[in-house]
Amino acid sequence: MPEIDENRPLPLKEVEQLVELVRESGVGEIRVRQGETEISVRARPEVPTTSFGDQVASATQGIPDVVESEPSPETDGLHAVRSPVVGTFYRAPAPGEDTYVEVGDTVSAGQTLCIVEAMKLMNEIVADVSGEVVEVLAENAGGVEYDQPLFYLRPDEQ
Amino acid sequence: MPEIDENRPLPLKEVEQLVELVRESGVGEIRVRQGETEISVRARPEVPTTSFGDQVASATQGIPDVVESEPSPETDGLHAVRSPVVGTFYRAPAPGEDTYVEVGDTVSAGQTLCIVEAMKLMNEIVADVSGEVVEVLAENAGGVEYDQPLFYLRPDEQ
Amino acid sequence: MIGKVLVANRGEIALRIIRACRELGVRSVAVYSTADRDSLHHELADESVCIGPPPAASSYLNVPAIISAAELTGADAVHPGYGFLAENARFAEICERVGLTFVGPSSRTIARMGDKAEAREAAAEAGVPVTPGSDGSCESVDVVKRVGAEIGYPLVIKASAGGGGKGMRVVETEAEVDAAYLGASREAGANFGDGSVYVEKYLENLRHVEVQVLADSYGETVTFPERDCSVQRRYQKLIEESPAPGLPVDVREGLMAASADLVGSLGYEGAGTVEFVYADGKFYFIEMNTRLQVEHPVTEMISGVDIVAEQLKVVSGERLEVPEDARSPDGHAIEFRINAEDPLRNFLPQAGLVEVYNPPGGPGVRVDSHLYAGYRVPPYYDSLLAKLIVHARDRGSSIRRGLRALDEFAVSGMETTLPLHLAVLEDEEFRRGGVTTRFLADRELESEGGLLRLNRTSV
Amino acid sequence: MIGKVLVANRGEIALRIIRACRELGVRSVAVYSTADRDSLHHELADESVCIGPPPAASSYLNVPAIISAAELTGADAVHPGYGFLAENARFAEICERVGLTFVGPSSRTIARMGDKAEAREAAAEAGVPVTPGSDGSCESVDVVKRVGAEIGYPLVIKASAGGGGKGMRVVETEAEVDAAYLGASREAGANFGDGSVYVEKYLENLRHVEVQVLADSYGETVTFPERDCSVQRRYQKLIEESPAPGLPVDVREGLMAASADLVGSLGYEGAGTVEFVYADGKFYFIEMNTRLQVEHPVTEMISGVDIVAEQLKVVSGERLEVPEDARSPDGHAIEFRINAEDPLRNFLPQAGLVEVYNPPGGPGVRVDSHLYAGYRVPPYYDSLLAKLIVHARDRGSSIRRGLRALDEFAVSGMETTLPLHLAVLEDEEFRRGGVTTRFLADRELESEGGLLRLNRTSV
Repeated sequence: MPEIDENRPLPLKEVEQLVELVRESGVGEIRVRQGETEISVRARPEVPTTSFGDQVASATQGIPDVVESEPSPETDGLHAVRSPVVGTFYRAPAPGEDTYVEVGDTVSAGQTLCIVEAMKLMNEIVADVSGEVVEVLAENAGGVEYDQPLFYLRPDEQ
Repeated sequence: MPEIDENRPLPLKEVEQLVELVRESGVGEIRVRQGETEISVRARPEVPTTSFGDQVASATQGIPDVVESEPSPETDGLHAVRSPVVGTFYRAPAPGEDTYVEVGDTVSAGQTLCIVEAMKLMNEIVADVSGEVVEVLAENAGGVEYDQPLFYLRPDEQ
Repeated sequence: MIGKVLVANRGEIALRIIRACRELGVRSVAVYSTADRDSLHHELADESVCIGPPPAASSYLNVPAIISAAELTGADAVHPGYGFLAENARFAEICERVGLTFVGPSSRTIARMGDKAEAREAAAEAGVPVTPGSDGSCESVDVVKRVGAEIGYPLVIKASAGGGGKGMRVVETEAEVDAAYLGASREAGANFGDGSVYVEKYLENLRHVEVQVLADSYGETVTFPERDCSVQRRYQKLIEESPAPGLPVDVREGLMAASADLVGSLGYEGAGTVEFVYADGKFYFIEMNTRLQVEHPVTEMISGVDIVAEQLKVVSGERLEVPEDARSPDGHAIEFRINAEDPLRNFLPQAGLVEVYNPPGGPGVRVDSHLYAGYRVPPYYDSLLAKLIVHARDRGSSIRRGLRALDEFAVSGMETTLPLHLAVLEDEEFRRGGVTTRFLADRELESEGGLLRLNRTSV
Repeated sequence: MIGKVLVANRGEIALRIIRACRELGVRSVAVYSTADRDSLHHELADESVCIGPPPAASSYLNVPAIISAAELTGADAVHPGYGFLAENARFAEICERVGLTFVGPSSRTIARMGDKAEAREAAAEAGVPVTPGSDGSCESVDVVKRVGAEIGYPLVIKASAGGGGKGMRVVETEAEVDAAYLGASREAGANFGDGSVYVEKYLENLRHVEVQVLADSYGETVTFPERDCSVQRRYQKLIEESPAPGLPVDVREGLMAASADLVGSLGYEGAGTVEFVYADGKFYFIEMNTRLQVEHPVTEMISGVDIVAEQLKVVSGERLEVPEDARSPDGHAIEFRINAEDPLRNFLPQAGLVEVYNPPGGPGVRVDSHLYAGYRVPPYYDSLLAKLIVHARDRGSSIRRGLRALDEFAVSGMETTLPLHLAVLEDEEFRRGGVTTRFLADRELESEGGLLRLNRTSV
């Protein structure tokens, strides 16, 4: 328990100095504590904004995967080809063979881009638009989830 | 637990100084604590957002008094005289005697409006502004809470 | 101990399993549909894999996706929870084949108990009383009539592969048998791909009681004091309690012994529930659920045993750790299923944004729920939002604690069964204890001053 | 049974009492300051009265306002909770005088145990071991020196009217006595209006253990297995558990018997706690708290007894209802105090808006809290936001359950002690059990990858 001296006067001079500091600096709040003395000066509050995602992230300590890094949005007119199944991603038909596509290749709709293997079944994933392969988003022989983006294509101008 | 000396006077002078400081400086809040003394002065708040009361009302079935009917706001320039203590509200000095005031009366600042009895002590509640008694909000011989509005006055034009 | 468990489920039961894993130091893998991206089971598991689009058939029932997710994450066991794939013998068999430990009994046992007619036979062979009726399935109308002549009417025709009231017909006289047989058989075929039916004496004024069992691979079987699940709506349990109010001790002992006999004769491993009907001092086996049940916490509260942890120990080849005193009830527990359903509009399912969520706390209160304020209840899955379980020294205190906790339970954004539960707890017959499965059917819900009340409609 | 209880407190303990009232069918009256207009105790009580402005001295310590509120609402009893007026003998006396039942022992007993030197004497008279030291207060420096010559140094000088470390000085040698006596006496005078001090042998490496007691007006006294509250920061308890890890059974029996002797000799009625220090196989009385304590749920979890309900029964003139088996621990329970304090900034108190609030659920988890999402923690009162209590079959399982539940506990909007508790549970010495009250003082908190860790700084 803190020890208390109730006879000391309130530090009004210091308060005035802090008020001045808040006003001049533009900061939101200053708090000072020294022993049993505590001073807090707050600027007029701004309008608060809240988003649930952020809140949970800061709220649940120790949960490693709470902050999902969402796949980057399809900005700049890019088109994502996503995995229709859970499985293992392969860029080539078989080990040692050439990859189906590389970054910079131009592909046409219906062309095979990769294989996702699930339960010994080889699922060929095809381009659903024609265009240029801009980025390969999954690692060869790595696992992919349902709906996970595998490639970014830049669709042809139509 | 610390025992509290309830007989010491409140540091009203310091409060006044802090109030002045908040008003002049335009900051939102000042808090000072020293030992068992704590003073907090806050500027008038901005427009309030959602109120929890409403949410709970719809959410918790079966709790009879969840929906507190808040005292009506001081609209139309009315001034509320509130109870400074918990106690029993009396409109007259003694049973059978005349009431201190009636609706329509004009009262001057400092004039007694009613009594709130607490622990056998008769607390005379006085008007803090001059004006006309517009409404009596509490029932004679009924209980009143701290801060409960007792009268609406229409202050004199100044 | 197994090292990593894939939880092939969602909602509160997925959380329940993830919690047990974490407390045992076992890693957990959540699987989720795209409708459950913001779900707590996905947030709280050690790893998670998106397995498909919202419809359950493409996600939580999607066997290849779930097996692939287990392989990708290196899980060595799969816990199916309840519902979805929990009693799917084919899924259990596939797990066995690919070397994944299925948290449950063998696929053979699941298949055997999944056929209700066969389960009746297994129970009868183990010396467990079964409702008078046919031996196994009835191949023709004539068999039904022969049984009817023997044991008397009314009878009930039931689908062998069934459950939940589908393919079921009550027959009052022999004249009704032909039409009922045809109807039940057709409905069973349409629902379960198997039109075979069996027949039982139709018992009225009965109570639903059931016995939780746990068995390990060393031949040890534990049976727990019975749960009473008679407060049902259309065969869906709403309130479960343990022990059953007013049940004589010798009946309890009989139920526990009969369940142990059946489980022993099956060479059962893991958790399961043997279900009975009880009327006039006698009980009859109806079916066995070869999985964890929604209402398992009721037994956990009065026994102190963590049933999910014991499931995981059993599949890890460990021995059950159940103290002797867990076999007699410590106090009384009641579970309330808080469903997203509107009791005043024929239990219309609700979905949408949970605006306020504040569960009750304090002594003797347990809440199992995947909700949080800001969660959006998807319209694709079952309506269970939360289970509130209360525990106190006796049934009267439990009921009062239930009233207190239900009253505190704040959920807004949709209608729920919370006010229905409050109404049940205020019902005099429920308070006396020992209501039958007709309890809710015999009553009407009435709205009165913002609260609900049950009014008896038939006598 | 009393009919209506005014709850002279706020926060989680006010909720705790309101819950007990509701379960017993007793009406409850909340009192609240204008800072607590949106508080749950005000929402959940049957009635409520605003008693004053935010400062505690004008509201929760405002005796006339509280007595008036009791009179206005027709309450026939006042439950003070802990803190505020709970050990204020004058308040208890006023209640007695105006005919209000004070839920606690008589004002005489409160006053007697409130004087620490007198409490020591009462304990010694009852045959309870007290730390070697002075008989009652020390009138002069010479008395202190005489005691020092007798029992040896180091000594500790303490304020008779004190508590919480105020007016306390540790003295290593006789040369230091004069200055320390003067300092302690002055500080005691300034803080408690009473400069008298007493002296005890200063024990190091000690554990704080305490015994919950309940006594009724028929002379029945129940003592419960001890709680260990050694994890403290500046005399503030942070974690409490029961039973105390590794405590020999004969020590437990000794503690319980000593507490029963003291309580019996006082003619005590109601709930109370007898506090001891424990070192090297021996225990010594330090003080008795004549009220409900923050950590009472730990005992409730391992005994199944509702201590607040028993308090209300006792003041209603009923007999205690505590089954015989409640006197031996059923499993192990740990309580974590979740405070609005920033562990990384010297436990700076926090206030403000609770943005997210989602307490943990599942088996063996109890949460006592007045929080909800959207609640604004006022800056005027103590920093306790929530108590998390976990219960499992043994200490190891309790710790794992604690880790799981703390990890799930979502509070945002301010810093809390949640990460500190996780760090304590990861500490090897804590896991081994039996740490002393220097546990936290001997360690530094370090932030590592978003988590906190404790590092030992002294050996």
